[in-house]
Amino acid sequence: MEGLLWEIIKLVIAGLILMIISVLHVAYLTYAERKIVARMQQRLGPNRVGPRGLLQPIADMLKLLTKELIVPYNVDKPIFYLAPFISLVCGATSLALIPLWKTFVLSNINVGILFVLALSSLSAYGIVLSGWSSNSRYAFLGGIRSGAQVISYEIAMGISLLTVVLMAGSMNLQDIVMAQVHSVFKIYLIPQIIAFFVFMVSAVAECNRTPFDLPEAENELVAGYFVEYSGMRFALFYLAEYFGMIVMSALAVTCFLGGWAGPFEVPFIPCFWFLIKIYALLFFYIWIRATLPRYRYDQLMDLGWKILIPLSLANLFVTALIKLII
Amino acid sequence: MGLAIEINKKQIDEDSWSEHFFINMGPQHPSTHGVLRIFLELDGETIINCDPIIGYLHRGVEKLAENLNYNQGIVLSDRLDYISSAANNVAFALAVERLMGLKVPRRARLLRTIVSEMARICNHLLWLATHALDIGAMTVFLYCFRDREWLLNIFERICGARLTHSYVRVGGVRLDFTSEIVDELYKFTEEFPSRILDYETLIDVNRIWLKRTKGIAVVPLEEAINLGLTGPCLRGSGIAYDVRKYRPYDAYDEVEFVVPTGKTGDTYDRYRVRMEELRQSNSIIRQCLDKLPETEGEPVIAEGAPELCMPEKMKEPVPKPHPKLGAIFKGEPKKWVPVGESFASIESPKGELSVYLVSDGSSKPWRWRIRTPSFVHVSAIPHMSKGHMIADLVAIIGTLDIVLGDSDR
Amino acid sequence: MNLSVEELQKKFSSVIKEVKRTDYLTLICEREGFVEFMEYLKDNKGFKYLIDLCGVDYLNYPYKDWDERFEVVYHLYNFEAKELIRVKVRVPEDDCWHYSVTPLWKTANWFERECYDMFGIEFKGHPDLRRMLMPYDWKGYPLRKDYPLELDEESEWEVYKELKKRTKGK
Amino acid sequence: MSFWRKVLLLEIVDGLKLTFKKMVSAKPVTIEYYDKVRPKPYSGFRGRHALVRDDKTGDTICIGCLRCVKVCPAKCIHIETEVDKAAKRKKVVKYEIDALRCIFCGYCEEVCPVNAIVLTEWYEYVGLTRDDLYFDKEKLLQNWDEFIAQQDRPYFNPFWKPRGIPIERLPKRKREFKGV
Repeated sequence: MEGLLWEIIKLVIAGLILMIISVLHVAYLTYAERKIVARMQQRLGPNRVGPRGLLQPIADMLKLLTKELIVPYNVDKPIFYLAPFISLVCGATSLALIPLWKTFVLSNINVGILFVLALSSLSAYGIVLSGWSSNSRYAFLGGIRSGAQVISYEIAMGISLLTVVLMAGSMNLQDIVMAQVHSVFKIYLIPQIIAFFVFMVSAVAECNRTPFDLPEAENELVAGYFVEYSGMRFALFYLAEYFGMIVMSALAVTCFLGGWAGPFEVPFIPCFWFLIKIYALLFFYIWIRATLPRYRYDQLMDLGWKILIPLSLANLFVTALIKLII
Repeated sequence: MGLAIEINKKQIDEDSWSEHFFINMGPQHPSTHGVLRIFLELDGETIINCDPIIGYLHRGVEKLAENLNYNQGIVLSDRLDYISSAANNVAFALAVERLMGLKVPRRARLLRTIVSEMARICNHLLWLATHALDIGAMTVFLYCFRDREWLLNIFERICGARLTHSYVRVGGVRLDFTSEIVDELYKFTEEFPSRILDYETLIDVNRIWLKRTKGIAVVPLEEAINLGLTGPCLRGSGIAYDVRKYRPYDAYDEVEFVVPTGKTGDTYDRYRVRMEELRQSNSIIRQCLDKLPETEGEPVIAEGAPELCMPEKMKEPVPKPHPKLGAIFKGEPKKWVPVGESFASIESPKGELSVYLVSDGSSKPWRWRIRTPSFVHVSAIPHMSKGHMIADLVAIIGTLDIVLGDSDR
Repeated sequence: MNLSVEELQKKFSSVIKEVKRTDYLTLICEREGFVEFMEYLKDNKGFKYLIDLCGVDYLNYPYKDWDERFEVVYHLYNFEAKELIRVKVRVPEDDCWHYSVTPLWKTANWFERECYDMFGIEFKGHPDLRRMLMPYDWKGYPLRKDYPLELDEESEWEVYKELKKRTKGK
Repeated sequence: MSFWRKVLLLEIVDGLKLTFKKMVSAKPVTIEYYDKVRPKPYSGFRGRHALVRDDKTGDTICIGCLRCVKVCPAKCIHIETEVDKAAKRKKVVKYEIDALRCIFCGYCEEVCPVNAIVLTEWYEYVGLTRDDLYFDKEKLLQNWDEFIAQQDRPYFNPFWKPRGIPIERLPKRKREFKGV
């Protein structure tokens, strides 16, 4: 009984720490994005609030918290209220499964990858429902686009992760990291470069980021599914998107880049390599946002069904074949 | 509110709730480039029908111009296509000059050419910026604005305003250039071609850009002529019709330049035509600058050009035969311009901008008709967008390069 | 000049009323048979491009030597010969209509709509003749010379009047 | 070649390279207006209106010829004059400019025969009410004082005597004008 209580307290504390750290990360990810994109476009970016604009995310948060929550007249109220939460919760829960360190993983379950995939597809419900319940034509189109997009990219992503599972022989994320450490190349990126490519592209599509940001394409659908949201509920969607980015890059790091393992151990800073890798991937997300134009809805589907899925299937087949021979 | 009722009524009337989807794009929408409203009938995301509705920016310029005199009219022409107001000024001034038979000094003609080409670069940069942003390339937008800012600064030096220049006046221009402006322009023309490369690296061969622009809104040549498309939109379909070559005005007969054309008439071709025009404009400015020293010291306004102040009731003494005194001088209303009509068109950055003037001899035009390229281009949207998707509609609006101030007048 | 005016006059003697040479060749035509004449110009004479179509109101024009109040002015262009001509049709006030050339040029569609909107000249055969720049329920035709520059309060636009009433109440 | 370009996404890599290069090396072009940079407009910028104050009399040098009223396309200038019987000349009693109507074309300063009105290079002006931007004569003279305090004397506005306009087209006072 003592032991169980202690376990629960430990879990809650660890969860809290993880939550605070990840929320801070999300906050400063928005800052980093604005700053980096600004520099790439020869602008300055936020520089008014605090030194070099470092307090900008906090100011934004305060502003969004204090803003009026506008509920349009004809919306489907329960669903309208619920949708941002679905989006955020499903986006953020996956973090609990990511092994940040040898000993630090909130819930080390054996179906880790499946669970992460399930949650990330569930978070599309938030978008679809918000699009539907807003009772706005633009939001509706955004919701439909999102549904189609998530469905088609989920498959490619799942298949590319399947190759990793095949190589590691486990669905437990911790085990996958260990298997990578013991493998020949130390990371799965080198043998599974195609799977990594497919995974990254579909991860960008999953997070609705440029060049696949069709559901919220601001130049066509104004803001897509969250066009009717304001204040904190809008902020929740925003948070969900950035949580999604973090989760997807964490998953990529765990499955392809060797997780927390690095060439040497850095003393006093646990999960140093994990963070470095995750930052690099997040930078990549921001980088392509600053560079690429946006796909069209049907071209996006083409890319998903005609290129990524066959590519990942072929990759899976070859991997399985090699695995069989060796 | 009225609109929602309209839409709902249409749906109820047709009794086809499951069939088509009606959406109202604009008048407030990020990528309709102003207050254009497009009423769309969609099947999924495919456009079945579309009806552009304009008039939200109608200011009655033609009516106003009938109540202002010729020099004041130039100020109105600034506000038509506010992206390239220098070109509009030229069109209006040309029409009045042709009516009056003024001979504009060579220096003024060179200056006008420089200014209208600068306006063309400004306009194409803004077009590229917004077109790229509509398709999602955010960085090109800011690079274009960076360079446009430089040109606007030069404009500020030339005439003291950045957007509504009113630099041209009937019979010439208002101010001469200074040597600093010429130096700055030289610097710009040297630097600018390398800036174009920046934009082209980002989008020119990018596969997403190609997918979004190739084969979108294809207008065959015959149809383009029938639709009345002008400027780069017409040249993208494969005809080298350019007013600067076909009916030269100002100093365009002195400079050498190529009129770029496309082949298929899709969005990508129009994009290429405009990018090429940026380079050509750059070289035209360069050539004109080289010619400027030859005309050093010439006046910039024609002899006999009307004063800025054209009072309506001014009377001129006219000799009248008198039985006893031989002749007496009687005040007659002054004839500011000859009675008649004139037509002048220029190649404005967006297309052919033509002005049709009817005068009754007073200081005010009897009728000032402006045929603006944007107006014609907006009318072409329904023909070009049928069967495409919403995302393409945004690209089509971008590629037509419309400004609603220009089309609504 | 590849266009022989004499030939045209012979062929369309009933249509062409007057030929003037001002800055460009100007043909003043009759309403009847006008569309056939334009079609001939477009298909046989190469004037494929309709640059402009506009109306002009000549109410109380001091130098007028004709009766009709309105004029519809067409500017046509021939790419091959680099030739521009102006074609005019005079429309009387009490019989204020004209034939539409929209079947020939799609671009004429909006020009004619605008002309209708501004001068009240109706175009027969136009597929979709409704107001364009002014609101649907606007009264009067603004570019007519007898339309005042500033409206008095009574004749203002109904919607605007309503709006003013509503905002004043608050 | 083009096949490999296509497979390896080289054209996208080129774009990525460009943006990365800009991030590392290019300087931001943002002007940090107000606290760090206050850009000085070029000579001839058409900004806030002012009436030139005559240093001797302390009043405007406007002679009330109404040419600016006639040339103004926006009809935003209102002048009232009366004849000063003692000095036997016209006196300007009222000179008002509605800056909210003004379109800053600069025609008024160009036609003024004595260079009394000027669109100064002062661009930082706001009004909290409509009345703040309705400049009467006092306000216009005050605008001039504020403006000229920051300028080198003699001040000369290019629109007073436009470059390249033949001298015989200008009125007499403008021909000899050197600046104030």
